[in-house]
Amino acid sequence: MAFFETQRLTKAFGGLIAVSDLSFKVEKGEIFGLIGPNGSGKTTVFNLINGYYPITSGSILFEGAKLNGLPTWKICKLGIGRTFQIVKPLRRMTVLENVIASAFNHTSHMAEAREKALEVMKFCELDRKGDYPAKGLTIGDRKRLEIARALATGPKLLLLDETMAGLTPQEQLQGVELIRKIRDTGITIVIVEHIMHVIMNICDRILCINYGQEIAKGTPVEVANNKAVIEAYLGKE
Amino acid sequence: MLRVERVNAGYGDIQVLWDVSFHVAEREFVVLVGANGAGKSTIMRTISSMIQPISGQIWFEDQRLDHVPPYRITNVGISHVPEGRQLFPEMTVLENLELGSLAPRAKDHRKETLAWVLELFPRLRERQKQLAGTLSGGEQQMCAIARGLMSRPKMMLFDEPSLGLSPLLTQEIFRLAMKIHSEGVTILMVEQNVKQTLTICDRAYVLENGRIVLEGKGRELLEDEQVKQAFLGI
Amino acid sequence: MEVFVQTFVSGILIGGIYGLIGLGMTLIMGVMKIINLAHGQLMMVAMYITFLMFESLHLDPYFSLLVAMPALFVIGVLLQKYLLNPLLNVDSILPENQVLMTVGIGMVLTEIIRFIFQSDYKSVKTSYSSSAVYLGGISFNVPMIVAFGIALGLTALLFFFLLKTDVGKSVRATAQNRDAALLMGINAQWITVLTYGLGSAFAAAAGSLLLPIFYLFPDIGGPFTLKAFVITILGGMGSTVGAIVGGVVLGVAESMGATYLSMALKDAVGMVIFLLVLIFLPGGLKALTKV
Amino acid sequence: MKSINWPTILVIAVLALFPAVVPSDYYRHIFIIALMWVVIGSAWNLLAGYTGQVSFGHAIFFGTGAYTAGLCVTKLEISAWWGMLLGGPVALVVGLLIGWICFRLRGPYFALATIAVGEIFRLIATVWRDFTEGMEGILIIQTFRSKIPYYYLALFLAALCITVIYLVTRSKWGFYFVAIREDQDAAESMGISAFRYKSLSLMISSFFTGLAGAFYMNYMGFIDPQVVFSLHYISIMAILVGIIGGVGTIWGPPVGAFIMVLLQETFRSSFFGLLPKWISEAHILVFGLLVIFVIRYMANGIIGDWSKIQRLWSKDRELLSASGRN
Repeated sequence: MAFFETQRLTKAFGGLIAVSDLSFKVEKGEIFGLIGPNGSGKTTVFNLINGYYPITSGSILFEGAKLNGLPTWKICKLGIGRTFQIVKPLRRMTVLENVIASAFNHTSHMAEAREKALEVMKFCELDRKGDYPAKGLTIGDRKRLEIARALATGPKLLLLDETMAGLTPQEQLQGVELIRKIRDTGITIVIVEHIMHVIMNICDRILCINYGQEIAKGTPVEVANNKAVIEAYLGKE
Repeated sequence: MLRVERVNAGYGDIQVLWDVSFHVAEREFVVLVGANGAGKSTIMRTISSMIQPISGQIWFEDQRLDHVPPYRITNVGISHVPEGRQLFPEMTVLENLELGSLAPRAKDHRKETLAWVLELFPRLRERQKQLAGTLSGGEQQMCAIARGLMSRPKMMLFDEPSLGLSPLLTQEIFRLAMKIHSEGVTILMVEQNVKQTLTICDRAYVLENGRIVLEGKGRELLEDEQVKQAFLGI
Repeated sequence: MEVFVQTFVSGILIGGIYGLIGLGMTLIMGVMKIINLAHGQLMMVAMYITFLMFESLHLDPYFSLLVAMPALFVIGVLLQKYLLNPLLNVDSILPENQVLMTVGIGMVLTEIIRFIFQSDYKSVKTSYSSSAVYLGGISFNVPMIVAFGIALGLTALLFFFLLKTDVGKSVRATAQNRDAALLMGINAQWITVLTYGLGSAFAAAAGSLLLPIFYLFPDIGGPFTLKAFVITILGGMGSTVGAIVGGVVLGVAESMGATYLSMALKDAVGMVIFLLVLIFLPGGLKALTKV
Repeated sequence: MKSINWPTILVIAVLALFPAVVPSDYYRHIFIIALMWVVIGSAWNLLAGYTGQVSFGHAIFFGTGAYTAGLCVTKLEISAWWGMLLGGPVALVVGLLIGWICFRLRGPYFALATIAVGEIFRLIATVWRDFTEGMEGILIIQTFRSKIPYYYLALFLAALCITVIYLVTRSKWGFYFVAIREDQDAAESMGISAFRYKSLSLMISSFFTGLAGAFYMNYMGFIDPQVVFSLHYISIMAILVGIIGGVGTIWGPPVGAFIMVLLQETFRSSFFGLLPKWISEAHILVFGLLVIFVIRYMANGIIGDWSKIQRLWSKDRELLSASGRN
């Protein structure tokens, strides 16, 4: 039994097939990269995993249990946290309140949730920004907040959607470090990313898709040298 | 023809572009490449005034574009073909095209332009009466480009025209872009299909994290290690 | 059977006027993506203008259309320009603050009218107010037929405007994709102002047409605001054809309700249909015909 | 509640002493009504201001509470005071049912659905004569002649309502409510069942509104469907109380309630007889203008934009950089 698995996952919007017949397995403890050109269906895959879109056909298994048809919040309760590519800070709450709201996922006690939130914020180096309203954060901090909020729900599997986009090289380095740190705590990660040196650096295995279909799978080096991948990214000459 | 000078811009309280300067000469074909989130679309939206820059200036011919309201931009002679086509889904192809020629300078020539555009896109001629929302992806992109042409632009901005299209269709779209260029329209294009666009363009700029990091002739950039690294991380 | 046909016919006739109310609301909803909770009140203002013209100048209510429609167009334009559009740049906790603004506008309109005309019931008695023609045992109330005819004419005009003119196409374009409309050189802000004006003018037309049939009092606006969005939801928001269908459906439903249930429950029929559609058919009746 | 909150204590003290200091039944009546609106406005605000679900139908719960108390007398032949126990729970059950129907809809569609349900309730209460007495309404004999017992009951209800809402907003539920208001999709991905927590918010909200309705029956001694199920006098008034005071704040609705009721009375009495009589007809007009003004210039209400108001008074901006969130 794989830790996480999709079987022949397919999603159609009307006539448009956004994800087609996609099967992959993620092992416990690894960082799994999902790459592909713009519009290739990566975010749709995430939206299928966390139940935002209903699945057209195929299935998703997490620790052996079928996720098909479960509502988003239940999938989160099962232990799948996610961040959004277009960050969704709870704008009129402070950073701390954002994270506390997430930390209530496994407790109903204010003190416990607060403690968990502070711990996560420290982990994500947001602890000094606790009182900032979320709407006033810089893009870098917003992305951190997104991660902190996902972590505070206590996930076993974390889906990171383009957490590096729009960051400066310096911030990207810090981001990579943070992702490694998260993995070291035992959380499995699936990451969608466009910034290639990031993804090539931190992933154990990579799946490259285009038009919602798999075009290559393997270690970063294998994928980077795959002709189909290079073509998908740079185009044919 | 177009000069972007030290532009800083962003959405709300988030800055995306940092001190961006570049230019496009008349009849040139210039490409902006860069990873997702690097700010390519933001540049396009700033040029067409959908976003007001925080600072800096944008000049087109002898006119300052920043602070011109967005609905005046087509009349200046710039046509923006936005990312994701942005057609009017519940209107026919013909109506979509007509809406492309609302600007006073284009309105008087609507008939001729329409004939010219339909000649350029025979597929659209067949689908004139169809609702734009029911077209296939490739046809929608063609419709968006055709709609952009209807304003008789001196310059066209293409934002990721190959998005979500098959390689064959992508080639078709680039062929059309070159054709439009050869008819005397200046082109500024944002693309993720680096190899193909760098081969067909005159010059290109590489964008990273909202800053321009590299500039050069298309062919030269194609050989550049930095470009390869930016896109493949090797 | 005769009762049924009679009920059905009067339902259709009144439905034509309801269609006008719905059209105005649909335009506003489509372009601005808000519900206009001042719609019935705008109509009420038009009714008072028509009433005033009748009382002071003895102008026939149907001719007063020519006064009431432009007047309400101007009022609508001013409201949109100075009260609704500025809210786009305001960051408030409740995203519905434009809708809440229309509530305030509706209250103010009602109260100003009450101030001027008092709360008394008024009516316009024309020579044809209670005349009817008979056709095979079914009576056709003359003012209702005339109103229905004018409503059809106005609807045709609106369709011509929306389908054939550049400005009309711009209105539709703005409703479908505001950003793209801007890129096409459409001044979307101006279009919203124009649309609110047009929507108000159509409400005004309905008001003038209803006047020979209905009693008039300042609070008549509220119930008609409710009717207006029942119609639009029935028709599928933003669909102009839908608004007409919705108007007719509501007219018939009310008329049936009044005949077969009770006069008092007539309004509940509309509300119940409305709720059912809102919940089970989010696309409105239009969703039924879509494959 | 670690530090002593002096302003709160002061407010409670003033309100507690008010009937003793002011011997006029007229003013006591105004304050009783204002306190009742504190309850309704605060309850509405929990659902709208904190949870982001703008209800145009709170008259449903008010009317349900009022009729529960009234029907205790006409149908069960027990005291209307039983309504104080039953009105809240009955309204809560009604709220649960309405939530089950209406929370499938988001944003403005939810608002629309609540208007429709509200109108249906009003019409049913009007038409179902055998059960509700229809337009004739329900008349009971009030227990007390003096206003004082009612006053303290209203004060107790207002204090209870504010305290409960205060505690709720500082608990897990409160965090979940605001999370749903800010971004329902993000909230779902944080493990929050939007449907469940919206329903909880609506249940608390409808409970207190129903309680206020039951109180109204007991205090006024007369109800009819056109008043207690009224879209304008109850549902919209609840919204006005909320937005004028400030949504999403504890003290917004109470402040809004007093402003609205006092303003209404001031105009209704033609400025206590100081101005010509015709002024009395302008009170709803003034509400409307006030709403327009508040939405246009103080989007977060008097409490929510308190810092903005202060800034107008004193030009000393730096002192007031911290915004007044409570």
